[in-house]
Amino acid sequence: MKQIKRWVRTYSLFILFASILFFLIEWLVKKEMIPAFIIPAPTSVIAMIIENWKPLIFEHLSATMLEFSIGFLISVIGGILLAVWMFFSKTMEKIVYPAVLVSQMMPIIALSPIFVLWFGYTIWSKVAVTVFISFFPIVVGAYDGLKSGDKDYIELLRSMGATRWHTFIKLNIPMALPSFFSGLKLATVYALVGATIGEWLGASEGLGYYSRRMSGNLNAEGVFAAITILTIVGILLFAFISAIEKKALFWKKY
Amino acid sequence: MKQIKRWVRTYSLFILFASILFFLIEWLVKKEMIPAFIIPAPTSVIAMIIENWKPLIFEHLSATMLEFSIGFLISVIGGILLAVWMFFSKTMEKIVYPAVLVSQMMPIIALSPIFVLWFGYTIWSKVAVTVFISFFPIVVGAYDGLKSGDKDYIELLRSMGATRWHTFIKLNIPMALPSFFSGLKLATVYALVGATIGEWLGASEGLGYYSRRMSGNLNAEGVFAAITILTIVGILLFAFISAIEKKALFWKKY
Amino acid sequence: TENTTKNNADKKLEDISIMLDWYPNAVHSAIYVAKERGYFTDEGLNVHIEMPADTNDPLKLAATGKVDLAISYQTQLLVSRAEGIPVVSIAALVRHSLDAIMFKKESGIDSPKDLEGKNIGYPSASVNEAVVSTMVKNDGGDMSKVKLTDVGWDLMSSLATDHVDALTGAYINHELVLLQKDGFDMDTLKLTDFGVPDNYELVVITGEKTLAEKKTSLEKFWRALTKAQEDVNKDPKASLKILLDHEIDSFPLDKDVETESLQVLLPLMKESNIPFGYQEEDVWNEVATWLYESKVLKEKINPKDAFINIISK
Amino acid sequence: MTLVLKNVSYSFSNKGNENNKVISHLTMQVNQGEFVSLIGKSGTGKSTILKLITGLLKQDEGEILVNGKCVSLGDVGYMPQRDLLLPWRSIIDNIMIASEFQKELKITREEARKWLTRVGLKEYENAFPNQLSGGMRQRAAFLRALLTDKDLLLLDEPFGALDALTKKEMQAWLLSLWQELNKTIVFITHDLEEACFLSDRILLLQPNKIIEEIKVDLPRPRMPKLFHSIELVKMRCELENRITNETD
Amino acid sequence: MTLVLKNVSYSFSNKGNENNKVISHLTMQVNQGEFVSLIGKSGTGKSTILKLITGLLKQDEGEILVNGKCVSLGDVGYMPQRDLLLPWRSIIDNIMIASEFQKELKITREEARKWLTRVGLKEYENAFPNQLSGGMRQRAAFLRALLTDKDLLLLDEPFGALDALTKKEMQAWLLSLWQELNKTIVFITHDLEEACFLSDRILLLQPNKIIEEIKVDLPRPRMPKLFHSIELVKMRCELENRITNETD
Ligand SMILES: Nc1ncnc2c1ncn2[C@@H]1O[C@H](COP(=O)(O)OP(=O)(O)OP(=O)(O)O)[C@@H](O)[C@H]1O
Ligand SMILES: Nc1ncnc2c1ncn2[C@@H]1O[C@H](COP(=O)(O)OP(=O)(O)OP(=O)(O)O)[C@@H](O)[C@H]1O
Ligand SMILES: [Mg+2]
Ligand SMILES: [Mg+2]
Repeated sequence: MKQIKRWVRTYSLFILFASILFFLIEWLVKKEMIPAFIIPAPTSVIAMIIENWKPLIFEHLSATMLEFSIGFLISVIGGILLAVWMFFSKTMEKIVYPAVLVSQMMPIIALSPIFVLWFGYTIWSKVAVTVFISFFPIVVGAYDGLKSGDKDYIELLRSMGATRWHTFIKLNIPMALPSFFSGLKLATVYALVGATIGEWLGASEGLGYYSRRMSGNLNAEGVFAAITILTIVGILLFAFISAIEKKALFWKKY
Repeated sequence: MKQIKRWVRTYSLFILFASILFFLIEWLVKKEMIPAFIIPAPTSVIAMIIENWKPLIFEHLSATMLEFSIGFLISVIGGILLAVWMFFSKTMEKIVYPAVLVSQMMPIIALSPIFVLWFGYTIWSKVAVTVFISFFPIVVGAYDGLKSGDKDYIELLRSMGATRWHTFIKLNIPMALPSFFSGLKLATVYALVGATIGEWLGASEGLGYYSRRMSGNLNAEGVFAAITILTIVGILLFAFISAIEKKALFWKKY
Repeated sequence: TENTTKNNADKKLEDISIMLDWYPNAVHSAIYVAKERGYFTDEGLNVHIEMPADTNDPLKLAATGKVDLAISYQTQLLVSRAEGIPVVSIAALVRHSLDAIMFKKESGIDSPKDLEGKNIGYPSASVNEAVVSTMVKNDGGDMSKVKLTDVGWDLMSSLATDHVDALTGAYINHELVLLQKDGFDMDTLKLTDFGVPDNYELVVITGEKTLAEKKTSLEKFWRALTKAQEDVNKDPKASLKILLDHEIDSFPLDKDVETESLQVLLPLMKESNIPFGYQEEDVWNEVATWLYESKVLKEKINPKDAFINIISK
Repeated sequence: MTLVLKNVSYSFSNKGNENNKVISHLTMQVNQGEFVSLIGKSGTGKSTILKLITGLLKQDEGEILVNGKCVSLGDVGYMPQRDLLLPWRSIIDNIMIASEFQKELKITREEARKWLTRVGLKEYENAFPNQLSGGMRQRAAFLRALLTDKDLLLLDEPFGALDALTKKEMQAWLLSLWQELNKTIVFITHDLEEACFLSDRILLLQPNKIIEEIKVDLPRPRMPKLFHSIELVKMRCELENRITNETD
Repeated sequence: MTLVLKNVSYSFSNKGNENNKVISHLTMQVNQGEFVSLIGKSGTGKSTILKLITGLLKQDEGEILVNGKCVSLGDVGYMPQRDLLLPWRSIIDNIMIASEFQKELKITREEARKWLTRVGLKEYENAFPNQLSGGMRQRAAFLRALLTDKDLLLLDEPFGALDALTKKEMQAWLLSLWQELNKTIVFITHDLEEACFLSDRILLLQPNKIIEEIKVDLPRPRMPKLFHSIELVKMRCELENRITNETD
C-alpha cells in the first residue's frame, strides 16, 4: 500500500504528462489532423486491448515474455562471461571486442535466414535474436566497469596476497556494478525489442508478430495495442532493474 | 608509421582470428556445406566490393555517412542535453525517463509510417531513425554518470561557494565521462545501424538501401559487400571513440 | 511395407512444411481448408504452415530444404535461379498478375504516360522498376521523367500521406482493397494492357533436392490442395470462415477485406480446361524473356529448368 | 569577522543503529583575527563542527553566525580532512579551482606558482595528485583552501601528514601569514604542541559533549625556538593531563 | 623473520618532466622482532620503500629479501597511508577481508569484534567507512593490516590522524602487542616522540638519499610515563637538530 502510494507520488508527473499527451492525440485524431491509420486514437487502442485482452495477454504477451526471459538470461550470463574473459585476457579482448562489434553491425533482417537455418522455427530463433540484440550493452557495460577499478585499492588487496581472482571478486566486481547496471538497463529494453523483432522471423504468436500482422492489415489500433502492452512491460522491467541497482549500490548513499 | 605498426601489433590477434574465419567460411561455402546464397564466399564478396567500389564508396557509403553524421550529432547533443536536464530537475527526470523508455519500446517498423508522415522520403527520415535508435544509450550513460559524482568532492566545492552549475562543470562532468563514453561507444554502433535501417524505410542510395536491394535481387554477395563495408566503418568509428575516451580519461593511468 | 500392415487410421503421417509468401490471408484459404477438412491427412501428410520474416526467405529456405514447399513469386523465382539458387516452381497458385499501378483518382492519371512528372512508390525490387519502365515506354512516355521512390515497407501509408502519387508492387487483392476501405477513391492501370506479359503471380516452389527426394509427397500435397481449392470455388464463404476461424483467437482478420480479396482472387486462380496449378511453358518463356530484356536478369536462363508440372494436363 | 555558534546541535540521521547527537548544545565564539584550535578525541565531532560552519551540514538546532549573519556556503575557506584533490587536474589547477567560480578572486597562475614554491611543491606544478606523496597532497590541499582568500579559514588537520621539519616550517609560515593577512583561523589538530604553539585559545571537545576552553598566554610573535621553551612544554603537559583526567 | 634491502633503487617512469630516482642505492636491515621507524621529510620516499617491500612496486636495482627469500606479495602485513577502506563493506567486513583469501588465516567474527572493541570501534562494527571520522577509519585500517597475521608489519603513519590521547593508548597497545606476538615492525611516522618511544632503531631518510641510523637505547618495557622522561625529550631534541642540520 505504502509502496504504491510512493510510486504514484514519484510518477504522478509522468502520469500527468502522459494524460495530456493522451488527450492531445485523441483530439488531433478526432479532428482528423493525424490520420487514424497512422496514429490511432488512444481510446480506440484501449478499446482494442480490452476487446482482445485474453489472446493479447495469455497468448501473445506470455509468448513474448518467455522469449524475453530466456534470451535476457542468456544475454546477461553470456555477456558477463564475455566481459570477464576479456578482462582477464588481453588476447581475448583483442579478438572478442572486434568480433562483438562486427556482430552488431549485421542487420538482423539480412541474417534472418541464418537464424532460421540454425534454429528453425522454434522459440530458439527468437531467443537468438533477443540475445543478439541485447548482449552488446552488457558486454560494454560490464567490461568498462571492470576496467575502471581503482588502482590504489587493487594494490592494497594485492599486498595482502590476493590473487587476480580475489581482487576481481572483492574489488573489480563491486566497482563494476554502476557501469554494469547502466548496461543492464539498456539490455532489458533491447531484449524486449529483440524478442519482438525475433518474432518477425516466423512466429505464430507473440506481441511482435501480432503488431506486424496488424500493420500488414493497416490496423493501426492493433499495432498500437501491442506496442502499448510492450511499453508497459518494458517500463516495469526497467523500474525493476533500477530498484535492484539501488539495492546493490546501497552504500552510495552514505 | 609507428602508429600503424602498433595498431597491427595490437590487432594482430584479431586479424589472425578473422583470417581463420575467412578461410573457414570460404572452405565451407566451396564445399557447399553452407549455401552461397545465404552466406556467400568471402572471396566473392571481396570481388563484388572491388568491382563496384566506386558506387559503393562514393555513392552509398557517403550517403550513409552523411545520415550517420547528422543523426549521431543530434543524438549526442540531444542525449546530453536531456541527461543534463534530467540531472538538474527531478521533475524532468520523472517525465523524461519514462518517455524515453516508451520511445525505445516502439518497434521502428511500427513507427515507419509516422517517420514517413513527418519527414517524407528526405534524408531526415533516415536521420530521425538514426537519432531514435542511438540516443538512448547516450541518455542513460550520461545520466547515470552524472548521478555517480562523489559526494565528498561535491561538498568540498560547495563549501567554496560553487553553485550547482559549477559543481556540475568542474565535478559532475569529469566524473560522468567514463559512463558517458560507454554509452557513446554503444551509440556509435547503433547510429550506424540506425542509418542503415532508416534507409530500409525508403531511400535511393546508401549502404542500407544497397543491401536491401541486393537482398531483393537475391544477390547475397551484394548484401554482404554492404555489410562488410559497414562493419569496417563501424569498427573504425568505435576505435576512434575509444581513442578519444583514452585521451579524455588520461588521468586514470596515474 | 509399413503402410500395408497398418490400417489407414494409425498410419504414420509424413511431415511436410510449407512457407507462405506472407501472413495468412484469403489467397491461402485452400491450404487451411485442406488442413481443416483432413484432405492432407487423407493423403498421409501432416502439413506445417510457416511464415517468413522477409519476402525472399521462402526462396532461400526452400532451396536449403529447411522447408519442403514455399509460396513465392514467379518473377522472383526467375531472379533467384539466375543467382544460382536451386529452386523450382511446381505449380501456379495465382495464374495472373496481381500487381497494378494504383493511384488516387484525383491524381488525374489515365495512362502510364501520365506518370511523367509523378512520383511512384515501390518496394525495393528491380522487377517493379522494370514494370513501370515497360509500361511508360509502351505508352510512348519518357521514363526519365518518372520518379521512382523506394518506400520500403510502407506502400499504403506512403500513398495515403501523399508522399508518392502512385504505387507499384502493391496487390489489387490487398493494398487496393484496404486503401479503398479507408475511403480513398482508387484507380488502377493493368500491367498487361501496356506491354508487360501476364505472369503467374504466386507459384508454389520447392528446392531441387526436395523435388528429387519427395516428389510423390508433393504430388499428394497438390492433390489435397486441388480438392480444397474446389471447395473454395464452390463455397467461398464457408472456406473463408475456416481461415477466419483459424485465426480468430489471435488475429482478428478483417472479414470484409478478406471476402473482397477472395472475390478478386478466385477468378485469377482458375482457368477452364486447365487443371489447378498447371503451368504453361509459354508463360514462363514470355516472363523470362521480358525480365531479360528489361535487364532484371543479367543472364539468360532456360525457363524450362525453372518449373516442372506436378500435375499433367 | 567573528564566528558565533549558539546552542548548536547536530545528529546524523542515517547513522545505522543509533541516532545519537554528535554535537549537542554547543556554544562557542571566535573573534576577528583570532587563532583557535579544536582538539579532542577521535570521533568527538571536530570535523562535523567545521562542516557545520561551512554550511555543508545544517544544524538541527541553534544558530551559526559569521559577522552576525547566518553562514552560507562559500563564506569561509575550508580544508577537509581527506585531501580530496581532483585526480584529473594538475596540482596548479587544483589549487586554483576556487578562482574558477568566484569572480572576485583574481589569482594569476604566476601567483599560484609562487605559493607552490613557498610550500616546496614548485616542481610538482604540473604533476597529478596520484603522483604526489601524502604530505605533498596535504600541502596542496592547504593551498587550495588558502587561495579561496576568505577571512575565516577552517583547517582540518592540515599538517597531520607532514614530517617534523616540514611541519615546523609550515607552522611558522602559517603564523606569519596569519599575522600578515589578518585571517581568523579555526584549526583542528591532534598535536598538542602544535595547538599550543599556534593558538590564542584551545577548545577541548569532550566525549560527553562539554567544551572546555584553555587560553594560551604565550607572547607573540612566536618563534620556532619556543618549542623548546619550558612554558610550552609545561602547557602541553597540563593539556595532556587535562584530557586524560577528564575522560577517565 | 629478517628483512634485508640491498642496494635498492627505484624511480617512477611516468613522473612527468623529471625521471629522477626516488630511492637510490638503499641498503638497510631489520632483524627478527625489531621495531624500526622510518622518518624523513615529506616526499623522500618512505611510502615508496614500504611499497617496494610489499612487492607492489618492483625495484629497478638491488634485492629485497624477507627471511633470505625474495619478497613476494602477501608475505607482509601492510597498512597504506590512505586508509583505503572499501566503501561498500561494513567495518567488520573491511577488517576481515584478508581472511577471505588467505586460507591459513582463521579469524572468526567473534575475534574481529574483540579487536574492534580494543581500538574503541565496538559500536561501529556494522557502520560503513563513510560514516566514520578520520581517526576511526585509520584505526580500522590498522586492524585490517594487523589481522593479516603476518610476522612483518609495515605501517605507514598508522596514528597520524589520531588525537593525542587515543594515540597514546594505541601506541602502548601496539607495544604490548608487539612484545606479545613477537612481530617485526617497520613504522613510518612524522612524530619524532612517537618514533623514539616505540622504536629500537630509527632510520632517517635524507632528501639526498642517504640513510642515517639512530639507536634508541631506552629500556623496555616502555611505559607512557616515559614520554615525560628527560631521556626521551633529549633524544627527540637531538633528532630534531639532526634533521634540521642535515638538511640545511
Ligand atoms: N605514482 C607515482 N608516480 C610518480 N611519482 C610518484 C608516484 N608516487 C610517488 N611519487 C613521487 O615519489 C616521491 C616519494 O613519494 P612517497 O610517497 O614515497 O613519499 P613519502 O616519503 O611517503 O612522503 P610523505 O611523508 O609526504 O608521505 C615523491 O616525490 C612523489 O612525488
Ligand atoms: N556521514 C556520516 N554518517 C553517519 N555518521 C557520521 C558521518 N560522519 C561522521 N559520523 C559520525 O559522527 C561522529 C563524529 O565524526 P567527526 O568526523 O566529526 O569526528 P572527528 O572529531 O573529526 O574525529 P577524528 O579526529 O577521528 O577525525 C563519529 O562518531 C562518526 O561516526
Ligand atoms: Mg575529523
Ligand atoms: Mg608517504
